Amino acid sequence: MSVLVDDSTRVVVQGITGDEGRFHAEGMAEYGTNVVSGAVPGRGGQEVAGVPVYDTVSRAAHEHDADAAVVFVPPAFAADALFEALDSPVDLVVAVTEGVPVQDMSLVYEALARTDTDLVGPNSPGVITPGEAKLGILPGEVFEAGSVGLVSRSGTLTYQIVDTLTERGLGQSTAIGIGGDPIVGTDFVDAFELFEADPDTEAVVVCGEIGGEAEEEAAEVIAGGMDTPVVGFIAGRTAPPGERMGHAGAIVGEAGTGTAESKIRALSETGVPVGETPAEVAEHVADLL
Amino acid sequence: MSVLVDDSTRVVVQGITGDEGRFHAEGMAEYGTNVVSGAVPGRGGQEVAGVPVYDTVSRAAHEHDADAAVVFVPPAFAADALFEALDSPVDLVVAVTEGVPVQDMSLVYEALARTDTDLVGPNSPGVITPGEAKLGILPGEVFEAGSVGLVSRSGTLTYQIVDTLTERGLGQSTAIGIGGDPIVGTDFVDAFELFEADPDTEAVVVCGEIGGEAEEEAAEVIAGGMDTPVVGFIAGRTAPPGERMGHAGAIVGEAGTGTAESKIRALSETGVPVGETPAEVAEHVADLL
Amino acid sequence: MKLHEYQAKEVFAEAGLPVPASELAATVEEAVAAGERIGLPVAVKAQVRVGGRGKAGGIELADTPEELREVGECVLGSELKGLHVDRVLVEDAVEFTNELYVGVTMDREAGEPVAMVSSEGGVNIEAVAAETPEAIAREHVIPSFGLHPYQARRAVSEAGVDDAVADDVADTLRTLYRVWDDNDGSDAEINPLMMTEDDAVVAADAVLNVDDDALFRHPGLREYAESTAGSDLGRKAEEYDFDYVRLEGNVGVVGNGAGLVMTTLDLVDHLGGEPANFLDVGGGAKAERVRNALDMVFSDENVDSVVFNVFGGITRGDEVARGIDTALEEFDPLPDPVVVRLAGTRAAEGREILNTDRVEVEATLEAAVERAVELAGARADGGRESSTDATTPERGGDRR
Amino acid sequence: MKLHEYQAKEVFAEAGLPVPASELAATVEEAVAAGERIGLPVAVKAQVRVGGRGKAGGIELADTPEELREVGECVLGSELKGLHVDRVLVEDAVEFTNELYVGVTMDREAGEPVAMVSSEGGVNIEAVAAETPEAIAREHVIPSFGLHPYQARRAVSEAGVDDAVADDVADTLRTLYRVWDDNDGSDAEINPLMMTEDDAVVAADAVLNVDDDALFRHPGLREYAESTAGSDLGRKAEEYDFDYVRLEGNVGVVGNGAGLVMTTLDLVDHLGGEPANFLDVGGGAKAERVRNALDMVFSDENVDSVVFNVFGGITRGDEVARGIDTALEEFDPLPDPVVVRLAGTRAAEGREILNTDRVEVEATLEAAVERAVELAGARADGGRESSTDATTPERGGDRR
Repeated sequence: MSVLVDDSTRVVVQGITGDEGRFHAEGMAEYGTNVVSGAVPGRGGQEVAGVPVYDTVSRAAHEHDADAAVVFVPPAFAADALFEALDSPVDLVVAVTEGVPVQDMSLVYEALARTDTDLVGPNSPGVITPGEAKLGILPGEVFEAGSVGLVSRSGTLTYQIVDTLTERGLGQSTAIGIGGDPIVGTDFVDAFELFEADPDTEAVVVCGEIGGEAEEEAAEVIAGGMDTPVVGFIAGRTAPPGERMGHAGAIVGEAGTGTAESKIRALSETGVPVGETPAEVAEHVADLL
Repeated sequence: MSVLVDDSTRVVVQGITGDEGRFHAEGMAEYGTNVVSGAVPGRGGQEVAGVPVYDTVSRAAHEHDADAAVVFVPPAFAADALFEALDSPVDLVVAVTEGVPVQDMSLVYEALARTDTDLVGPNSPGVITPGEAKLGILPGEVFEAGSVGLVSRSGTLTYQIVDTLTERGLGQSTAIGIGGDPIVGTDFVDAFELFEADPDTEAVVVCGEIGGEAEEEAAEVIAGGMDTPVVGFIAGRTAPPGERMGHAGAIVGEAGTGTAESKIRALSETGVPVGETPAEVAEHVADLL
Repeated sequence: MKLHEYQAKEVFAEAGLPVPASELAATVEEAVAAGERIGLPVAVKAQVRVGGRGKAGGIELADTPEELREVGECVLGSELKGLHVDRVLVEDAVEFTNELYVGVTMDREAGEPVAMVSSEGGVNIEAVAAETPEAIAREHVIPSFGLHPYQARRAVSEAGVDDAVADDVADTLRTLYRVWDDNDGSDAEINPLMMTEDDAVVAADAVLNVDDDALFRHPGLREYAESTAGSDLGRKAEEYDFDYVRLEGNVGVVGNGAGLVMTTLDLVDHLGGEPANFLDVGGGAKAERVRNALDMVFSDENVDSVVFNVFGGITRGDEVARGIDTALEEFDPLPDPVVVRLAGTRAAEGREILNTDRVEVEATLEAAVERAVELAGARADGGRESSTDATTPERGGDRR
Repeated sequence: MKLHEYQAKEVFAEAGLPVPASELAATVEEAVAAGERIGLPVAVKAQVRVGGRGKAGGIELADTPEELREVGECVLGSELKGLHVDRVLVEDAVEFTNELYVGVTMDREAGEPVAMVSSEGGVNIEAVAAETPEAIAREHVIPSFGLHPYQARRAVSEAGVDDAVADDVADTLRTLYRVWDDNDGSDAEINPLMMTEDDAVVAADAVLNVDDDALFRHPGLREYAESTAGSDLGRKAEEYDFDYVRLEGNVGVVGNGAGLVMTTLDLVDHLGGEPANFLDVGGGAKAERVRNALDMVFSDENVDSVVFNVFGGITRGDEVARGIDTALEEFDPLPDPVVVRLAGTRAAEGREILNTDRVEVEATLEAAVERAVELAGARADGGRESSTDATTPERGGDRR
């Protein structure tokens, strides 16, 4: 088992005619994902990466019984693409686009609350269930099937940690890159719920970073009673206040909010071991299993 | 028993410092309604109709444990007053204001879906549970406590029908004037649900008029299985297409939609007797009880 | 409020919608001059606010100045569906390859706006709507968000609009939505939206109906309203601020509250009469308003009797009675017999005040309507009512 | 992006917010002339984008022309919290009876904007927020609806704002919300919003921070951005379009992906070193971008060694290696020793391409960071690295 995606997931790629969209549609298909169609306004009728393209997501999903969409639409048009995906037959949307304006995302987040659709991202590296399906840009070769669920605000850091896990023989059930933006759809808490309900996930790695309070909220959920054991990692201990560290969401407030210390403390207080390095994370996970 | 309001209902009057607001606040109190406070921007600290006035509905409701609001705010400011009421501790809002722009109401209707608050109106004569409480401008003296629930799109027509009922000894449990506008909060279907759940309501009179499809939807609910017997009345058999008959919502479409015939047919087909005159309505009710 | 085509096109053009070159003309000379400036061929379009002008002969093409003069003479001053044509719009006659439809209206049941596109526009859109509703693509709009760009594109795609103009039609729909939204529209339509040979789109017609209740925040549109009352009675109703609809019968009806007045009309019909009008004095009417209401119905030459039905809630019976008495003093003899029924708040006081020598009073709605129908029938048959002399004046020579 | 006070005030004034008369001055003469035009007394305010200017001596009052000259000479050209003051805003010094606070920001946890009012504005608003948060009235906003009028009124009422200015403060908050919304603000603040003796309100300060990711749709604001890079390195990062933050250590860090770069910094610290910078080359970086990244860190005189850490996903190890080799050709000798770690997509190919005579390669993140820290430590101690000669050039005389 796994969460969110598996080998039955049928995927529409939004923005498939762009360089990135085409490249990763091919990469997903190579990994074994059921990429079934593409959606790009005004490009209906074309064929890209071996699948037909439609003008609208609704049509692209409807004609191919798709249940998920991956969004590679440029930032200026990303919000409209997300509204469209949320108003289509798919029930999972993975938004890879980086640089979506925060006020746009605030509106998308409002629309999200009106639907039963799950949104992962934006600025997400994707979601992968090793050996079954990947939706996004994750490098499939570092992942290996197993029982560790992973949820992360970062892309390459995820690869780093997964690589460390895989080298120690600790395969993954599903890895979810929730994205590094201030406002994202699926958050740590949502991911915990999914992993907690998944019998094949035996431990969860939560990979956080400075900015916001998502990790503190995650700690509350753990404290509230979560059966699956959790290991933490927090990036940005050395980040100065007031500076945006790459991710739009990775910023320590001038008033000292959103620090790594606060997040590490919150997790540690619930008994969650927090690794100082990726290697320590893998050790903690190995100890738990 | 009764629905929506009773002698425990505690009422904030929005717009209490206006002529209409003050007059009807007094009228409601005279009828025995618990009018506990008023709310008018910039008028906090005054006292009107024997109750204190606050700047905000939240404060007016909070300070006096109010659970209902009645709105007498002029049309240009009515939507904001309704948004405010929906975002306050009250769980029933009765909007008497006539002439609220339809697009404003469309936004209010959207906001309504996000709350658990009930909205009656706008352009409602009010809600009355005879002998207990009235919220609105209904003339209390024509009503008498009893077991007939009444729901109507019209004000004075309600009085006419209630008068006819009362003269035949058929008292009312609660009468709900849902308002004559194209978009209203509580509709026939909502009212049916309330009356169906009320053990003291033994029959329901639904008093419709031309325009829209609310009566046809009501007929569907009745056909779907409603235990309480229903009697119908439809005003506007003689209305020509394309003309607004007083109420903003009372208009037969140029293409022949929203006619009295369609509504009468829909009700009759479910077995609901439809009176051609108010007197006939009373007769039908008497037959049922 | 319905705007004239030329008014709607002014609003549309302002918003950037593609409308053809056109000029308004009140005389044949103006029409000919306009045609010269615009360039022939032109369409000459009667500016009356009624649907189906084309079929009724209200839209004519002119290829030459002579034809333009002929057509202008024919259309200007004519009657179209009972309305006098005093102005025409002279408009560039666009050659087209296809006729589309775009529209925005309020779906009152859903409480949401709905935007529509069809590739089968033209005069038969009503037939399309009735017979093949799936040929009209619909998008419901969340009001606070407005029409999303993807929705406009999706509607255009689902409607099967030609790829060559798909983007333009989507843009047109988005702009039309904005116009509808910004102007508190009840309906906004472009039918036909013409697709031209060079793959452009042009709004050949324009419909914009505006919510009367929202006119207070659109002073520009109010000016349109003030210039468009249809008849003397319409102007009078506007002046008195009454909800008034003229009908075809001879029993004048006045009452308080839309539902009650409609019910009174229905009862007139039910009891064998024909109502002459709908007139709602509204809630809380004072004496002067009551007097004005009687003035309105008396001004209608078709009226043979009047039923005045008030059920007091906020309206007080004594105020109504005072208003009626004021009218009785002013109109002596009364142009038409009046039957009054007062119930509800202060009805008893009202009945005491009323000058029952000059109006009849009935206790119930049914009795009042029955009596009014009887009186109207008698007068329409040329008979005389003898019971209350004062209520049955000689019918003047000015009455037809 | 943080706007300067004078820029924010331009935007605020355009939107109709009440800002005092003011002029920007780059010289003392300009400041004196501005003071004459505005009328004394005036405030002279250093235009540096940092909080707490008042306490740091960046805001001075002048009652006379002589004082104005003195203050201008004192403030212009000074250093404020490490920033050079090259312009001052000369502003009408408003007399006030009370200092309020209004602000709008994004509550990222709620995903919704929040509008705030306090009657305890002034320099200590942060203390108020920390110690008596209830003294700041907050209204969460549904984004698609925007700030409702009742919400502005309610916030003002709950904040206990003086009745005499309640309407004006509510209007100010609504306008501030609109400014925030229209300009893709991340934060907008007026602190203090001064209440004057004649019961008006005036925005004595102005904060407007804008979402960098939304600048593409605000060409006007972008112009502000282009004129405000803080340092040579900042300008270079802007030019190269890098996410770059300069820190205080001597180990230069380059990597791909924000989380991985942060982790690399943390690891430098964890292993006893001090990171000199955050530099994310981003996803899918091509050779030129890699070369530019090395140019960036080499340009920082504080850097003593560089760790280059890439975990390929969309970024390909061979491309990175090619970029490094390009830089190796250009920078000979290398200004600082470079330790490379390549993993993920095409890492093996990359490692083959790399000129390992001139850069060190480590297999793991930990080993790479450890080595870079070691190298930096050695150089900072004035020592020499002997293992790979080419990576340890003489430190030039231009380095301090």
